[in-house]
Amino acid sequence: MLADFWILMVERGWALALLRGGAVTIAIGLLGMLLGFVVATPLAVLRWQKVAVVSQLVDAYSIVVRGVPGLLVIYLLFFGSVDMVKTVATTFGYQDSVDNAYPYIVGVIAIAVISCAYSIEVIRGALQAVPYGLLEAAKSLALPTRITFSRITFPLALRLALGGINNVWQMTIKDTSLISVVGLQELMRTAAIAAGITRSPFLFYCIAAALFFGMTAVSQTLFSRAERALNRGFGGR
Amino acid sequence: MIISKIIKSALATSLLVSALATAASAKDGVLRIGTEGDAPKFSMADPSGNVTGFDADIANGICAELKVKCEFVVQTFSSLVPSMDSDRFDVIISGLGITAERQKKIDYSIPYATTPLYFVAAKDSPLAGLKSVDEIEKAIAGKTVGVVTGTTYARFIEKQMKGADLKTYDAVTQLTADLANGRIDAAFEGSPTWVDFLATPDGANFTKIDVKIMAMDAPDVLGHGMGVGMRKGNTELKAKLDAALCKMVDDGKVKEASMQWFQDDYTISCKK
Amino acid sequence: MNLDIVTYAIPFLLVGAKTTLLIALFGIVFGFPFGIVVGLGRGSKNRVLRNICDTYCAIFRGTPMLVQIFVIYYGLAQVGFIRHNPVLWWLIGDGLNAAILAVVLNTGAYTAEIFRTAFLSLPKGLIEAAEACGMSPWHVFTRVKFPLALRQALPAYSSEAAIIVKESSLASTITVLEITGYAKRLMSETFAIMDIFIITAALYLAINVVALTALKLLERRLSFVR
Amino acid sequence: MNEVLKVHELTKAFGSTNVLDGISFRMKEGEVISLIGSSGCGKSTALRCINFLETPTSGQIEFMGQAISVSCNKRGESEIVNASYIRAFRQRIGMVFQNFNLWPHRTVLGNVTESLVYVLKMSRKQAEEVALSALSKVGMASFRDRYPHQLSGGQQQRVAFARVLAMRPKLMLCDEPTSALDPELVGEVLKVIRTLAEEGATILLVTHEMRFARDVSNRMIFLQEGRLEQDDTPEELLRNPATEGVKRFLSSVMPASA
Repeated sequence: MLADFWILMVERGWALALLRGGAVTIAIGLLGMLLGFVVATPLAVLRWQKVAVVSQLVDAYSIVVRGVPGLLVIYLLFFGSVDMVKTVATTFGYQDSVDNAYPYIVGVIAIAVISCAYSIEVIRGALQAVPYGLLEAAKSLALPTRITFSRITFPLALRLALGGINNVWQMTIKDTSLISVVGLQELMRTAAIAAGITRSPFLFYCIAAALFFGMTAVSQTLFSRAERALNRGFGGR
Repeated sequence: MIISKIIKSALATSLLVSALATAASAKDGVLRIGTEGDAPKFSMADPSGNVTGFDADIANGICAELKVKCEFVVQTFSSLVPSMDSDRFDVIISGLGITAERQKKIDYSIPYATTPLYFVAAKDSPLAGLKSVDEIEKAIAGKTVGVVTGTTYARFIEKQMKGADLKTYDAVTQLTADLANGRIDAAFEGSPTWVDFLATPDGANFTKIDVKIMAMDAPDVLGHGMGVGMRKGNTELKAKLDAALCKMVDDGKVKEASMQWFQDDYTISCKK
Repeated sequence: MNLDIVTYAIPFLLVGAKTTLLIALFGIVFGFPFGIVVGLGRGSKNRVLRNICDTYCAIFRGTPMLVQIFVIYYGLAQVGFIRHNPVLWWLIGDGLNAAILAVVLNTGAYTAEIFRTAFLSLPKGLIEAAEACGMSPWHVFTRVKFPLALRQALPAYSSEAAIIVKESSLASTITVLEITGYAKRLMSETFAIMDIFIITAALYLAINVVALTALKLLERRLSFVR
Repeated sequence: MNEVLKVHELTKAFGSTNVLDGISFRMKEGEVISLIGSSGCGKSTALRCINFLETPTSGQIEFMGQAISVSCNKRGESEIVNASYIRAFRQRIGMVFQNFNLWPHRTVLGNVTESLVYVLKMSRKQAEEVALSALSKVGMASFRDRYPHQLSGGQQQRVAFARVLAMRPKLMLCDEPTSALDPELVGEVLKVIRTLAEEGATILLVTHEMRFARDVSNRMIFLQEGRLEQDDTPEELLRNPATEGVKRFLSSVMPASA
């Protein structure tokens, strides 16, 4: 039993493949989440300030993306965009690089599109929860709007949003398993291939589960630490 | 006059563009092959990404005939067709069954092989000793039968075994697991699956129902055997592939691969 | 889009939509109270109970739902005891039941987290005020804590409800023919992947828009500021 | 003496209710004026209109010779003339709030330096010097690295005063600065206001501390239902209430014994 396990994991190289898959999962998840967050922040601010038209568009985007299975978003992005991107890239002579990097690029963008929709809701909720008096104080001191936002509103909202962002991140890291359809060998896909070929589905799915669990556990610790750091000034609640 | 001139030049430009486009996508000397990579014996991607199995042998044979280099792209079965549509690869070699419905979407080469199909049931099941398709059809009414999603077998059960309760699975391993757990009364799959399963401890209580079913027995639902899939309308590529496959069938290369992986000859002879 | 395929596919997908709704409905009806109980358990003074609830949440929130559904359906089925116990086998032997169980367990963990933070965020004074009136703990919970926490939790729970609907699609991996199950069948039959995917997505979107709108109305009804 | 503030025909309506109904008054440099009246009479709103935290429905505010006026157009929307002055107003009008509104994520020092750096464009070092001198004025310099939640209400309000003082305002608006404080903490905040008044600061104060208002103010303005009923020296207002409303209010907050 243990010997079989050794042969599968080490001699046939599945352990390394799974770790490589895990690395792809983390990379795609991290980049996608980051990109999504960077885009979500201004959109959430526009939504928060109820800017006409933009506000409705942001709402529509958020509802559609949150209402449709993630797989579809990935399909549409991947199969809908290949031709266009390819034409553009070919014109500029990047044919090869596109062929090789394309799944990664689309993977990150797809994850970003999904996580962005959820991040918008989280950030907007947090912005709304910042006590208005604190912003009035800034106003009464003539602080420019931009400074008020970057030095007062945003840091305070960030603290309030942290729990929600943690949730989005946990979801995002698991959503990366959908990216396999575009040909990325991330953790879940590697596990599926290994399960199929070695005919040990439970072994490999359980290993995948354990690896996912490890990732979320580590990020949970990091988030708790961040929360403690950001909670300076709040009586450590 | 001017208008016709404009149309002509527009046509010429578009032809030029499309010529450039095809030149750019199909790189010289490389055939890009989409395959699923997690189908035992057919298409197996190892940890470092190399593909082996019957499909891989066929692909390598074709590449040798065409004097090009094979480049494998491993992708889940369900995304193979749209990926080919968006030019991620040129052909699909993944044990793809040829059916009339699918031919509306993609073109196929000539069929080169087909797997014999069998029902498997528990040894103590009343189904175990049946001797003909008709007997199976009668006995299986009201029983649950498992098949793998995406195969033509599902439709065979739906059309030919109307009384049966169909269960579909994403992977062969899941199908055999449920058969072993007793959730389904019988399963319908290709011979290679059963050779493997019946040899495992789980398979010890099960037996093949001794009725060999071939695609040619019911081409309307089971199709015409396995072919290489390609984008619609590429007659030049189809001609090349057909010729290469025909040669491989004739000189025994397909049989050789089939014997190696399945210990049985699945070759379909090449009709000229 | 090919009209033939659309008209061929829609009746099947609508049949599947019924099953999707069934799974989602059970997920909400059982998962919601279950999640609240677990959420309260995580805030309990009993250490054993708290640890059990914490562990449960960590596991179900930390692993992909696909893995959970596989382990419940295929993994547990390998355990002889479960296979021979009629009640347990009824629960996981049937694909639909197993799918509902998996959805309830999964959403329960997320709902617990949502309500745990909602209960935590309640101003202490309001609860003390209720206690000071001589209300029993049960009374304080049903009349003060829960209604306030519910308002706090609703926006997050709306998202969770939409996720339940979407995650129910994983039931297709254990032979349940809901929307995605039929979609997979239709796709492998016709290879019209995009066409069927778009109809499928539209169905999910329709279900979720209705669900989100209903919850938004509830949220507005319950809110103090109009 | 120079005139610092002129409020002319200030009106504020929320929907159909008039919270302020055309009030006018003037303030000279170094004057301390208390706005008094029962709750809901519009004192706070008047204060908040002066630095445009609340946009008046109509009227004119003139501060240091610059005037911003608001008029009501045909569609019933407010039109602000010279809206660009608003920031200049706020730079030189300090405001202290009932709930302190200190930023919880910044230290005491950080709360004070913020506007010095970003509004007055001081260097960080210079800002800290200015901030520390403002903090020592209210007796909070030794708390420079604490966070607001580590302070008592009275201490927080003193920091809020320092935050405003550091900006060297020409006018200070104090919106019920002691009403969120425990009784034993009120004294320390009132002491700060008294010191500022004695040093010649111009202060417009909304308060319920009538005795303090009487002692510290040059004038008292009584508002009722959005109207200005009396504007007099404290002695005059207490001795000769101009209307029934003033009389009733005084007798309820300052029983005869006082």
